[in-house]
Amino acid sequence: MLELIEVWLHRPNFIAFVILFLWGFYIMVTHHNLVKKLIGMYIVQTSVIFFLVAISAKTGATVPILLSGTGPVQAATYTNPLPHVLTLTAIVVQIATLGVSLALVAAIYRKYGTLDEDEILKRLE
Amino acid sequence: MTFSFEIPLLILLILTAGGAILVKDLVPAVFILGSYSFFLALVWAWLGAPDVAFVEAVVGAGLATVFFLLTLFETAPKDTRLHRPPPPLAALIGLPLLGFLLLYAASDLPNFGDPASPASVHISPVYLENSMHDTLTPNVVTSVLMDYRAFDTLIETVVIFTAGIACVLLLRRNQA
Amino acid sequence: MIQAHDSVIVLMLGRLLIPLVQLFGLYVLFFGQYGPGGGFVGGVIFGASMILSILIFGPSASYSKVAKKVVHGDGLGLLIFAGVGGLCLIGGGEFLNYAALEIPGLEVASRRYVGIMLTQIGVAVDVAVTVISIVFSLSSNDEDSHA
Amino acid sequence: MSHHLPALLFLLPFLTAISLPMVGLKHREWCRPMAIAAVSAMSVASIVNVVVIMDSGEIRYAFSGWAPPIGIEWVDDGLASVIMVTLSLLALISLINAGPTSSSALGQRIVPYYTLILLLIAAVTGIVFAGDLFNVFVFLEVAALSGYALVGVAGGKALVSAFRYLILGTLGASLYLLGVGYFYAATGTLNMADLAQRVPELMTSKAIVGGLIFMFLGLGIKMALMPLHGWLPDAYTHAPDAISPFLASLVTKVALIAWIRIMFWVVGAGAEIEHVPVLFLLVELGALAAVVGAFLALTQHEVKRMFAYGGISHIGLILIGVGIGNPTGFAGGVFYLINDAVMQAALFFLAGAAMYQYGVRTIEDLGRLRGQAPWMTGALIIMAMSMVGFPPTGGFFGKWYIILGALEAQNYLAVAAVIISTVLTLAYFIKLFERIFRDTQPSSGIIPVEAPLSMKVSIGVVSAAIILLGLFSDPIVGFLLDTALPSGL
Repeated sequence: MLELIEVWLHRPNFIAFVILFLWGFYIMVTHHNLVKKLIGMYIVQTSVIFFLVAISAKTGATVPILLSGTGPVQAATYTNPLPHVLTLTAIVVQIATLGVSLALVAAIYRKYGTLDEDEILKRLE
Repeated sequence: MTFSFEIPLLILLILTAGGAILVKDLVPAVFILGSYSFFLALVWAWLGAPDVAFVEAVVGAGLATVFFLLTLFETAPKDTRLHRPPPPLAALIGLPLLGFLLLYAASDLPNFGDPASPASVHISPVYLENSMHDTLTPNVVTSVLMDYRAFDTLIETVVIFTAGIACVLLLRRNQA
Repeated sequence: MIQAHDSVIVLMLGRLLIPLVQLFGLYVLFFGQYGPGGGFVGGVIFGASMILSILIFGPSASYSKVAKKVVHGDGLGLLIFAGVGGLCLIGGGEFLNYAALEIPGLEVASRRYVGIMLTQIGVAVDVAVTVISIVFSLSSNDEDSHA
Repeated sequence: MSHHLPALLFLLPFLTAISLPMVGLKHREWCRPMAIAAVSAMSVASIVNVVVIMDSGEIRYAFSGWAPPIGIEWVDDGLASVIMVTLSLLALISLINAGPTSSSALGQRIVPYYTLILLLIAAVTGIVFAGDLFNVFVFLEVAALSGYALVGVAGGKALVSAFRYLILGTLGASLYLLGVGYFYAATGTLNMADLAQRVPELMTSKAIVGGLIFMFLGLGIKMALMPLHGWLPDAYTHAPDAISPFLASLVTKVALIAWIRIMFWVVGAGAEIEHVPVLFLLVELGALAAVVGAFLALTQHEVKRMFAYGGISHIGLILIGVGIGNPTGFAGGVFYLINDAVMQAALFFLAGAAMYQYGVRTIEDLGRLRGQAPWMTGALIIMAMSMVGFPPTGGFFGKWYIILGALEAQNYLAVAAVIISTVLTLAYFIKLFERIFRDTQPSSGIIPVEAPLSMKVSIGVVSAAIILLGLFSDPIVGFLLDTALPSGL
């Protein structure tokens, strides 16, 4: 067990990811305010993206923009570009989801005049 | 590997996330969320992902904040409830389980920054080595995004198009 | 509802900043192959400049009319992107295989370069238009609400 | 030329969808014909696709011309082609069914409405064919985003259901992406065929196990597997009547197909976690979903909600079928998936027509059908026979093959679960028909509205399809056994 904790302490960004993911998850599921739920959702999505970006890191490597135009490329000197591509797509998906969810929130507010989930459920009945 | 630069950033990250979650007034919460995005972009730049950091700074700190604010202007800017009910039992059981699963699964991941990890040696070197020869594009992220995996990018663009159409469908009742 | 801002400083700064922001958007778009950036960020920045003009000068100013017209072009960017892909199909390759683009006088790598450039423009157009469209949607308040 | 077929199947609805906003600006009335034309062409192409697959084996389509582990690959094999025919034909019928009633209610918003439906159909195509884990994620998001908006378009309660659907759906997508991240970190690739060579030997790695669990949780939310089904009943009940069939027959099924792909084509049927076979766990979960879903359906009062729980129970049955782990069970499960897609579409068509014509919302209202709607009652009887599993309907043969497979594998728990869920399904349909045939309360004074022809035609077509699936079950299951089985089963 102690070994495991030591292993985790060597990846502080993983611990940050876990904290953000769980906290956001909790807010997203249990908070009663719709906008707060979306803030939780935003944090969950960014934390997953954070996890993906952390995969790409290589010790002592630089950004994946090639320095010299010609000549062979040493792959170990550049960070892994594929997770960056995945995260770019995931960020776009995130902002698209945010747009749709905010549109739903605005439509719900127009109909029920509140952002409190329990209030809305009361008015539904 | 030293963490002297990273640790303070990560602490700031969690603090700003906590601020966005805990602040009752929603407009400040959204601004704090914007600063959270900004710190996230810094961390990513530090991790060697300038493209992702750039997008996060523009989209997360900029666009998302604008979307949130526009919605809040049209709706209620405050979380008026004072007392919060106790957390449901399912969350109390489920979250620790999920956290345990996350940590359990991570214990077999390759070390952080390991240049010999499968992700670093299997496919990605092909992109790095051939990008210049295949596409004349020095920014490998762009060449993977727009050529090697261009189809994903097409669908990504479709996602944002879908979101635009969905907002029109949900919110604009009078004009097409 | 969005209205024109009445502060002179804001108006002046807007006039000064918006062209700069647009220039920066174009720079980011076209230098995406050499540095960080590319179609998506370029599109967002360009869209943001138009949103800024709507927020500052109001939706009825001549400057913002462009943005209002642009919204009807939803799908144009995707048509550019998919059109490039379709040209590749016509050229005999797979969908989005830029090597099959029929451009005389260019070898394969240059064709791919051109393909990347064109599709980036497609992405930028689509993203800019959609961002403006979402902002219009979120800030529209229709009269038939409040049941 | 025929190797472009998968791309063509995607491009037909997709190109129509992106040109609709511009066409619709001037000619709003063109939206519906264009959408129907695109999906008809797509259905024809999907039938051609099956013929080509039968003739010349599977098609692997590499987008951008890059060979698979580098680029993105689509796999068009027996399984994908059969599913594609089912889904595209169902999409066509649902589109015809969705016509006149939605046009009047939506007014000018008809343009985005049809655009989103076409995007949903295009996304479904993508998920069925995708041979790349991340590609599946992106398509799932397109399908989900259009699904949220289409549920919410009804306004009122539907908005709240759509919001809950969005929260849970996004949670599912995040968990799936997390799983993909773990897989990528442990193997370095996203392509399914490439993963299939690396994952089996890594099954002892905790990262792969965790990634698999996260992907299953994510897709489980999307497919509304029993404990994770929270979003589905509300969303289906409150969605517009024209949209419920799309969601019920397309959205949950494609998540299930994505899971089948990952389970059988990437991880492999023989995979074990800590000496527990993964398939065994699947059967357990499926059995739970099948029984509890059917039981919950029995307790419902709203017609659409009852059918929604019926669908949840069927997801469990399909999981039992594919999880048994022998060819008969797998083919039976996939065949049942096809049947379930048809049945769900049929039931929601009927619920929509009953609502339109007699204002039926709850089970009590069904009494209004008595002696008034012979064609509707007849269609409902056919659907009920298939849902419960009487010959000669497709539902019977699906369950028959699942039970055969379970007996072959001597998995008596699975047999018991199928039988219990069948009995419960029979019980809730008896509850329905009791209202229609034996209800003594006088029918209320509601004057029925004549249903448009398109509704009647679509109900007739799917009812016929249910019987045809039963009559032709042998060749279909034979085809599945020949071409659609994963290796190692």
